[in-house]
Amino acid sequence: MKKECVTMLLAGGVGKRLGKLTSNIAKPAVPFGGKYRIIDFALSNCMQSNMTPVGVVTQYQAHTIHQHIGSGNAWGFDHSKNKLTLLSPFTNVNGGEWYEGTADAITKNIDYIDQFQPEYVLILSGDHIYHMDYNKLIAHHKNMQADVTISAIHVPWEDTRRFGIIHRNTQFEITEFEEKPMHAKSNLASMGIYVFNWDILKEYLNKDNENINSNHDFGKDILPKMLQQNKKLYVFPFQGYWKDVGTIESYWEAHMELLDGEFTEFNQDSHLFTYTQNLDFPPHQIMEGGHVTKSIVNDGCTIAGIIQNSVLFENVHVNKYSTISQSVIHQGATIGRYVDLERVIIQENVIIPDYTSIKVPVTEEPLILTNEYILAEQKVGGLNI
Amino acid sequence: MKKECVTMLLAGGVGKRLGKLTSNIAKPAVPFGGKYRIIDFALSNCMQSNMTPVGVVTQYQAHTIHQHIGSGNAWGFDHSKNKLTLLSPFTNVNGGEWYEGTADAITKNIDYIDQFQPEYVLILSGDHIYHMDYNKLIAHHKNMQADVTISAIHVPWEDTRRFGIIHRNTQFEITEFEEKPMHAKSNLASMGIYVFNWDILKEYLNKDNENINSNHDFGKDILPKMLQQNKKLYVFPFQGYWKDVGTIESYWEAHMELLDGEFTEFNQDSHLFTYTQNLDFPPHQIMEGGHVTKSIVNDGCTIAGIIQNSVLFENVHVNKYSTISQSVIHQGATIGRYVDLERVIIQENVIIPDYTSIKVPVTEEPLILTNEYILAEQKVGGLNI
Amino acid sequence: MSKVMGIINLMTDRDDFSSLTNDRCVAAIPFASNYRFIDFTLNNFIHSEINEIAIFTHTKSRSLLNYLGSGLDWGLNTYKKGLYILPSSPDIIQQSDIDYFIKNWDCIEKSNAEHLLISGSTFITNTSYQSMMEQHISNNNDMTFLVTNDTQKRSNSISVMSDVNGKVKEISYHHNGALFTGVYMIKKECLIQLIKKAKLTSCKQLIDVIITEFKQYNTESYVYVDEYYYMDSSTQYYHCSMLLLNRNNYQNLMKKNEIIKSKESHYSPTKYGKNATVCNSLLGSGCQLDGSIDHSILFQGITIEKGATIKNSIIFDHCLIKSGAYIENAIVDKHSFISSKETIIGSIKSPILIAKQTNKLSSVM
Amino acid sequence: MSKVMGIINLMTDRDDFSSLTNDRCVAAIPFASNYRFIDFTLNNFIHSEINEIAIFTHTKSRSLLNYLGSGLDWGLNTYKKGLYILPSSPDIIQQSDIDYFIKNWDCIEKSNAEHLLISGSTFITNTSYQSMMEQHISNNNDMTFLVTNDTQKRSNSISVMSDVNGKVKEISYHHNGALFTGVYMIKKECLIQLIKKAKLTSCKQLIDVIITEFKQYNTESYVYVDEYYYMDSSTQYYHCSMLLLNRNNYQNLMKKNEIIKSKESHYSPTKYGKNATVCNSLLGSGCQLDGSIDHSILFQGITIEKGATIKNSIIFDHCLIKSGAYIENAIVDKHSFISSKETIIGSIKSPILIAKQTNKLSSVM
Repeated sequence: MKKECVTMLLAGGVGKRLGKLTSNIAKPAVPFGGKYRIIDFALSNCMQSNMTPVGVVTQYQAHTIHQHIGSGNAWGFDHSKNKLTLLSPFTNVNGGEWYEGTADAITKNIDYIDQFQPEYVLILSGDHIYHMDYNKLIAHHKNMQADVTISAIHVPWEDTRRFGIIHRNTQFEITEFEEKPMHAKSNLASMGIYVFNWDILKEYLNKDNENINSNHDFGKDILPKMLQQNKKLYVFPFQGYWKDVGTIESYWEAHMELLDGEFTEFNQDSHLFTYTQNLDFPPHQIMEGGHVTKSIVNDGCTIAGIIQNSVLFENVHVNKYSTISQSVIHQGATIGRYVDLERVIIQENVIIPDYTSIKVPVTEEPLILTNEYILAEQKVGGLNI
Repeated sequence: MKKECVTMLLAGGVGKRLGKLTSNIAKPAVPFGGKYRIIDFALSNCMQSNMTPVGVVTQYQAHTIHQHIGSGNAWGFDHSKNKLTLLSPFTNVNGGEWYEGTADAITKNIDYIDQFQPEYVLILSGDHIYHMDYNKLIAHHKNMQADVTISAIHVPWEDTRRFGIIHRNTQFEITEFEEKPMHAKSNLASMGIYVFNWDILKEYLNKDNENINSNHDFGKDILPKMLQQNKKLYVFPFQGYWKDVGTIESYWEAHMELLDGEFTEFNQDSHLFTYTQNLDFPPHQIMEGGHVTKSIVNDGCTIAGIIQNSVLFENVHVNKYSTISQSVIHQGATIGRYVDLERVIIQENVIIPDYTSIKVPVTEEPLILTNEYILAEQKVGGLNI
Repeated sequence: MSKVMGIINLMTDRDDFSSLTNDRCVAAIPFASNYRFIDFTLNNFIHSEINEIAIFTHTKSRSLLNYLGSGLDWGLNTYKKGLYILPSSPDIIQQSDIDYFIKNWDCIEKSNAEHLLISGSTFITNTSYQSMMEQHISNNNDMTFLVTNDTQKRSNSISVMSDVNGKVKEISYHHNGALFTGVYMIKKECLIQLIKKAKLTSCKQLIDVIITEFKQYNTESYVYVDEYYYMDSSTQYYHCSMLLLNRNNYQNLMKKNEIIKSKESHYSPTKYGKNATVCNSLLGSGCQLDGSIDHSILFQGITIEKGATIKNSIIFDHCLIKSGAYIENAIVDKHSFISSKETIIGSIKSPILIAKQTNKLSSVM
Repeated sequence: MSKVMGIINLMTDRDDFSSLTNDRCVAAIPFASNYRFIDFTLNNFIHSEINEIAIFTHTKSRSLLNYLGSGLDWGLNTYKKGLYILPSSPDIIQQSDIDYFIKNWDCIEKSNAEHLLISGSTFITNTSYQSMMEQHISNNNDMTFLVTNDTQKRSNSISVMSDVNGKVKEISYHHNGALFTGVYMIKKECLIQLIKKAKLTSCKQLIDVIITEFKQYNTESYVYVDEYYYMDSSTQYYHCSMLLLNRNNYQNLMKKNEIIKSKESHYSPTKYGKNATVCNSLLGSGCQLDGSIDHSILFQGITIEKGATIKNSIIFDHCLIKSGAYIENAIVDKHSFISSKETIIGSIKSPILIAKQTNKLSSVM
């Protein structure tokens, strides 16, 4: 069954800098926006762009992603066969081998891609918050007659050191890469979204696979080598919201941006929605004493306290005389009475005892509250920070 | 979410003795019976026994099983969340680790099982052809107040050396194991189907995990150790058809038994069906010159030749003046004219040229015909064996 | 336990719901922010481990059919059983549920259930009928009626009088016994006999045959003691909805151990704006709220602009309430647009109904 | 290309199918071992990349509704669009598809499609309508009719005469032009105007309004040249079915590049016994065949015992034909049991119809 384009969604990220948020789940499975998980954005984009088949490449805590994707129903993947396949690292005849880098994750799945005999391969990351119709990217790739097209966005200059930076000429042609430069000369950052001509990519992957000095990474190895060998690398300039929630700070910040309306899960321009697994929680209830402003509240919540600038996932219970501000509260958490929280992220099912007061100053990284943390703090004499 | 019993379906088998049948697919994904794959039998039993949640543990060529299971729709797994989870080996925080044995495959998924806080864990293999209502097994386990219950069946004495052999007293209590004995003293074989009390199993798994001399295997390590330490091991005597299709000979034989009516995909007694992914092939057609006796034919086939004692999967085309006898023909194969085949297994999409004659004598193992084989044989001068 | 098949008989739902049922049947009326009436009947059947359910859809069924789909969202689309939609057909005698049974008997016949659990859609609660089913089967009853000790007089309601052992003595339209909830169990064999008898008379409704014949059978009542809502008019609908704003009532209906499955929706979570003041309210997902909302029930995908006021009201899906609008004691049906100049004030006894957007073809023309 | 919505209008299906439609509508008639009529219409729409489809289900729809479910098996249950079931309702004027359009206009209105592709279920072929859709849109047509150059006279069929450029000159019930297939495209705007005009007259059928009004519009025909089957009676049904046994016809309908999706079934593959002699036949899955079958079409889950003979016949799902039975030139409907003593012989011109098992309640009583 021949397909023009195969999409490979890389969802194996460890997300080390997300600290306790990823202590037992993969980064793409981290909850986001009161209802979603990070990977939902890329998955929803795929289905709504009709980018099938999709191979979802998992590795670190793969089962957390497999459980979330489940039947694939939620994204409409069950219409017919082979629209979505979960590709954990599998043993070849000689035994098990893990993916060593982003490029290696594709190399080890060459057979999967080859069965569709595609012209193009679209490489995505499951780590980003954005809406995108990938058809526009592929149309651009065809127009430019490119070998590779990289989707890129202008980032604030101070963030350039976190990204792969691209230099281009006026014809969208890429002239230079800088990988996480200390002093960037451009603020056009790679979004980690690539379209390759499959025959060319396969050739480079096979060569790279034999190179023992390679990191087997697209940004560090494959793309610089292609540029060096005069392949046609082009930029696709993306317009819109895009966020790499790579740190606790940026994870928290992305939620505040959601409240500011910089991004909505429904993209008005392109009519792209975000889909996810639905849970059967009842409607939420605001009770006597409850007051909610500039916040997001999901099903199953019962609120008798004050909520400001915060995001509440499903089934969160906030009792009377408590105030939550600039915080993100994951599913099933319970907040006692006379609690005062600011700039915190509360993990699933955590119970915050009465009279807890934790206000994290703006100069510090938002604090992740886990049950272990609450227990430890209680032992040393109370929860007033 | 507490569950009384969690089912773990081991589907990581390499199936070495199946030769080319498993050269690029996992043993549980090998086609069987004109429509199914071997794992369908265990999966169908699970759903019809309401044994959820099911964790399917994959390893060797895991993607072939993941693709087959797909959304899980075909077995009704999509009714609600977390009914079925694919558990490929995942990295823990320290990096990737492969399953080293059947017991290790469970040890590495202790977290998955623990989330359901089960009383019992049912361990199944995805390698066997049978119908079974697991509720009867679990009821027996409860009745006997066992720590472990092993489902067992009487096998022909000449086959005992392929199995784990069990000795029991009149109270169903297990008194001794023999692992693949050369001269068995009993013909009661373990079917590789176990019910454990989860707290006890977990204790043994953790101990076994630290034992560097262990194979981390249920049959070799865990069960003998439990017997030695006087745990209560019981037998559940299974009545009915059960087949471990571990070799090419037994794979072929199981198909002949299907034609003899020893097993049907629909079990009249227990009303258990076998479900699988459905493919949209049109009805099959028997044309002028076609003649089919004691055979199984699936959708999409067009038949103008003579078929006897054979199993044809979907979309097989048999041309005029050809005879197929005692053979198994996988999906999409095309048989030319004046072909004469006996005791062969034809792989997917293989084209058998006109005038081919291959008759494997009963004294030899049935022959697997692949495209490579056909090409090689043609080069050395014809296909008349 | 013997197998039981569920029948949801929408023909028996009494409809005095005014414009709420202009475009939908009673079973499809939205309730409690996330649900439709039929969700409660379906979930109670599922909690009772009945997974073979037939629905007599009767009239105005389009919205209901699209809501139910194949029953997937309720876990009812298994291969060997599940949800059977029995649509109305021009050849069914109007208003005769007996004819409905006869015309669809093959569907009931092919089930191997010995008993049927029959219910309408207007008895709203969150329960399992298993203990009633056990009583019915262990007492070898022909019929068992679910009744409540409701003392309020209701027009047209059917009451059941029983002796101390639960044996039914009288069933009638006069209010001198326990209120019949519309939920009952019946032996399939007994149902066949009643239908045969109906054919000899001019009875069109099964309940009327039961009223004349029940004494020939072993008939008991089973008293339901939990909270419930029973509605047959828009006034009662408004009243019952408002009762849900009491926290105990809410928690009783939304019990944690009995999840109420409903059609999957794909709304984002509800967003509150800077100016939102929301109190004592029940709210669905997908809303954008920046106005003042007090003691109200909001469904899904609703926008309430800054400066709009909603009080003691029920707002259905996808309404847009503009800045400055004032709504009190009202039920606003789906897709309504309330402009900034509008003031809608009803009374608690008789709330104003704003009907669903009328069919657009007439407006196009 | 502009967006197109599909309408399957079952009210226009002419029904002279005798007992084949006792219990089902025309669209639900089984055809070609694995399918129902409606599969072909649905698949042709899907091949044309139309994935927003509304069905006017009209009468006897139970079997059809249960077959279609939520449209999942045809890939039509997406969130924003998919399959809309528009059931019949007691308040729709009998036999007026115009009233059906009016009562369900909101469903058509909310689609952002500019054009509608309308079809019945009796034009059976395996194709994509994309080139007709391109002609319709690029020529800025108001209506485009799919016609065939069928020369056979059919009663009640509508014919279309066009000039050399495809411009329609006449549409009528007289057979003096190309046969109208029941498939046509129409601008939504044009449909609104026609319905408005119908309201001023007493026309109940859209096609009758079109016949009187088409000259006011830019109306073309599009000639379909591939193989097709067009049926409105049981005799034609038998004839068309038998044509499928010709290998070219079979391969033309079952084209490899246009897969025909149908409802997922879960039958095991068909098993042939020692005594089976089967020739020139088309066979579904799940059968157990041990008899003699010649030039016949068998559906799914059928048992033919040793010594039974089936010749020039069509056997529907789940029939059991006992040893010794003889069936020739017959159509045997679902779930029939033919005992060993029975001999059923019809003629090719007028095959015998064995009706589906009759409703059991009457037999129980």
